Amino acid sequence: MYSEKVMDHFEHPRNVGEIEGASGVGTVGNAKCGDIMRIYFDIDDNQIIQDVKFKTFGCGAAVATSSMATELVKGKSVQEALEVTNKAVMEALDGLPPVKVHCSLLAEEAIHAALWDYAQKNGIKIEGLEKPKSDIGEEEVEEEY
Amino acid sequence: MEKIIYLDHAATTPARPEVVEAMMPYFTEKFWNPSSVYSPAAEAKKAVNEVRDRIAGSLGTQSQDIYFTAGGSEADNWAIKETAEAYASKGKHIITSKIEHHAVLHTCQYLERNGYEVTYLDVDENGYIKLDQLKAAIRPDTILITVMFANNEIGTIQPVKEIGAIAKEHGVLFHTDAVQAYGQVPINVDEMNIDMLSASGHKLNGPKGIGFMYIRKGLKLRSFIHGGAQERKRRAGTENVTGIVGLGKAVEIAFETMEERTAKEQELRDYAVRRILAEIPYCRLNGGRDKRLPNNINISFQFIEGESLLIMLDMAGICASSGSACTSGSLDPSHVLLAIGLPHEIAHGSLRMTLGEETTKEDMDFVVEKLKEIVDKLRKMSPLYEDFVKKH
Amino acid sequence: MEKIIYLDHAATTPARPEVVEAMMPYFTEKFWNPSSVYSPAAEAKKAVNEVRDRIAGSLGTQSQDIYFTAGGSEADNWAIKETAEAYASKGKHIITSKIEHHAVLHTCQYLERNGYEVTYLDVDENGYIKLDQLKAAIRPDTILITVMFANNEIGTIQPVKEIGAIAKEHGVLFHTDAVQAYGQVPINVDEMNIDMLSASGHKLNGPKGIGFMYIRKGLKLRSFIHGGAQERKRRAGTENVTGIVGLGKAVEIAFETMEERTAKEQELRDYAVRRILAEIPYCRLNGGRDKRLPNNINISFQFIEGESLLIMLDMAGICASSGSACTSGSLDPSHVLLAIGLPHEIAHGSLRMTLGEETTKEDMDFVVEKLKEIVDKLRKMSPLYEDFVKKH
Ligand SMILES: Cc1ncc(COP(=O)(O)O)c(C=O)c1O
Ligand SMILES: Cc1ncc(COP(=O)(O)O)c(C=O)c1O
Ligand code: FES
Ligand code: FES
Repeated sequence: MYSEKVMDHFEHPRNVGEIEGASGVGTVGNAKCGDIMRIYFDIDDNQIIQDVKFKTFGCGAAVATSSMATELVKGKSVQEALEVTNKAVMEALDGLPPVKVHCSLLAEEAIHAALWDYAQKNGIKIEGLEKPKSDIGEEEVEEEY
Repeated sequence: MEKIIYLDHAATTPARPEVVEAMMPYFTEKFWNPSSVYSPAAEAKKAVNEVRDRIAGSLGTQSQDIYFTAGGSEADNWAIKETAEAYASKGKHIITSKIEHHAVLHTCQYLERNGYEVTYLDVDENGYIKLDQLKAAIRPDTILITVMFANNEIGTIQPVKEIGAIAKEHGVLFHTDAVQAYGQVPINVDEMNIDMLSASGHKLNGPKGIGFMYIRKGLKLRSFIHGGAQERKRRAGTENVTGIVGLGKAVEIAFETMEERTAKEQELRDYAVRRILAEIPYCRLNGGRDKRLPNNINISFQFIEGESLLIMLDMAGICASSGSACTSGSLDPSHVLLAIGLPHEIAHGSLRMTLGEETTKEDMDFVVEKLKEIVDKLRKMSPLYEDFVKKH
Repeated sequence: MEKIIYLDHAATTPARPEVVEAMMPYFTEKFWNPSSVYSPAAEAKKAVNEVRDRIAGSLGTQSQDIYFTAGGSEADNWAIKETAEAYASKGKHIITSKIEHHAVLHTCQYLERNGYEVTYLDVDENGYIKLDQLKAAIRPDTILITVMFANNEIGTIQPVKEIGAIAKEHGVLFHTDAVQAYGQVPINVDEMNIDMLSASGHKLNGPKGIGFMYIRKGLKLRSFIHGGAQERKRRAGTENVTGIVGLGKAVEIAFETMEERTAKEQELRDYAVRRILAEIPYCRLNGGRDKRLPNNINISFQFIEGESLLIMLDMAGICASSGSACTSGSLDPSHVLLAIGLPHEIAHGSLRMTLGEETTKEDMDFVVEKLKEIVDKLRKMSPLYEDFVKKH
């Protein structure tokens, strides 16, 4: 069902854990399946993401996308992190099965939520970042007969 | 590949070698159409009817009440849709439970779209329906009660005899989906007042694509699949002779070995459950305690999600499931676990392991050890567990 | 026992050894439920989808349009009943022919009891429907044309491409029961504008209990068997993996060998027909002349009755039939033979012989000799023949 990359990130997830006194923390839930992801950022004064950790209660795809997303944002600027879309994460994982596309949104939204938290705490505005919803859903229509 | 421990016998079972052996001659030599008039074909017909006799015997009824189908789903659809049609003049109300298999639930929903009314009985925290609620639900226009014999996810065995008695007393027909129960627990359709019963071959080490329905003599039920005059004009289609012969062998062995086999499974089941509950914190056993399928384990592990658990078990060579196989791929948590009152996120983190006769104590010890590791690993990455630990 | 000459391949065929061999691993080793999430199950799923690809390829369409069923009857019921339901808001009129298999006819009659109107097209003396009559029968409320590809009794192959064109032109769906034609003659669902097509494994040296339906993409057709999410949510029930794999092997071989095999059958068929018509008086060939199944012989012998003929052939080790196997046991003469205009008593005295690839010229010579003896013997005891002889 899953690509080798997905299985690798699932079996050996990178950056699992917490950051004490993180610069930003975001937790989002997926309305579609009830799964939850939390992301922690340690961001320095130059707005560079020095460290990132995550925790996920979710399926294989959720775990793997979380792991991959943290790798993609680590060492990046806040602005660059914002560009890490669910599509980019999926591509980096060699794709996901169609029913699992929504899982990748969890990571994208969690990044946004953590960045928002960081921006709020520091009273700054990040260009292009909107207040994230706590529950994400999506309009993907499944084939039904 | 390393050894595989298969703990998903409720999804499907391997056909026994004896079953395959019994089928073999009917593929290539005795391939006859049982309805043909020339004499060799009589052998195929005889083989089919011997299986019919055997199944009838296993249920305490006559051969003429057994009709072969392509499986459990077809039998469920047939029983429910054709009862609805045949008895529509009496009424259009059907009673079922909230924890039925989708073959029953989706068929009931189909009937609802077509002018029927369906009452979905609640179940208690162990999955038993409440007989009082059943009695109260019966109306003058109730034509059918369809309640499964044993649940495929949590193993709960319903008080079928009591349900049958209530149905009989009120003059309502009683169908039971016995796909999980047949061959695992003794069933007598007369003593239990069962009017229709569905079963499927591949759940009892028989072949896939074959099942049967018991229909009590005298019921007005007509065909669901129309066409040729097979199965006493009630189920059209060239008889699946090989499938039927395989089913017959599987039934023979399942009933011969039932007592010993299920006693062993039950012991292993209880042993594994005891170890898991004792050695892994924050988990609960789902399903019936005393009246439960001998091979069914269903446990919820708090703070972790089912699919991740299954994949990690798979990596360790362990095949298990979190709901019924035919809904895997669906994102909703099991309707059965929600019906017994589990919150959404706990229902999500549950594991079904269904044992088979080849399962050993060593297998279960290995599984418990792996489970401990995996649950620990998954909890360490669970935000829910983090919150829980911080709060306590 | 002496050698048996099997000339009833339209009733059923032996599974090829290669078919059985292909199935074997899926009974006991790769017995997995294809819907399960653990990795070994992917093998079962892959096997199922490879067969889907192969069948789609054989019809010139995509895999996603192929749905596995338990056989031809289920596919026919599904196509007709669910088209009726899905398109009821457009209309409740269906067009079929008088010579359909009972799986189609009885399903149409069922719909007639449920508020639908059905036009049964006549056929000419060779069994072809009349395209003019078809066009004239189409009404604004016509939702479905269901005409079989090739007839199981008399072998007549309908002008399917022309029917498809007419259906398309009038915006009516077209279903064809290709149970006898699939694997015998080339079929392309796009070129022929076929919207739905039924087929059955055991007619092409595959296993019994498995078949498929092609459903053109975009049709609103829902499930006939409700339940689990198998077959893209359109046909519930644990996949009959062994049956599907066997069907796949049978399809592979049937299409590889089609040209050579059917050329040989056709030659033998024509040879036997020529001999019978030349050497036995008062008999006629029924069914299409040019467009005819390569393996079908159907001949009426005046003054004699079919069952007696079959029994005597059986005594000589020859398996043949007088109508479709699934109506044997019925005392009515074949509706197909009546529809092509045969009088009752002649329809009664007809013989169907359907050849297979293993049939030899020696077999057919033997059969013709036996037929001559038997027909002679039966006529000698026939009062009809006595009257006839006296009159002439
Ligand atoms: C033309 C035709 N349609 C449908 C069927 C039914 O197929 P099955 O017996 O596989 O259900 C048959 C054969 O029995 C047939 O010859
Ligand atoms: C309780 C129950 N009913 C019905 C079915 C459907 O049986 P089948 O898949 O053989 O059609 C199953 C298994 O899938 C089941 O567990
Ligand atoms: S199913 Fe919920 S995140 Fe994948
Ligand atoms: S005399 Fe026997 S069927 Fe007519």
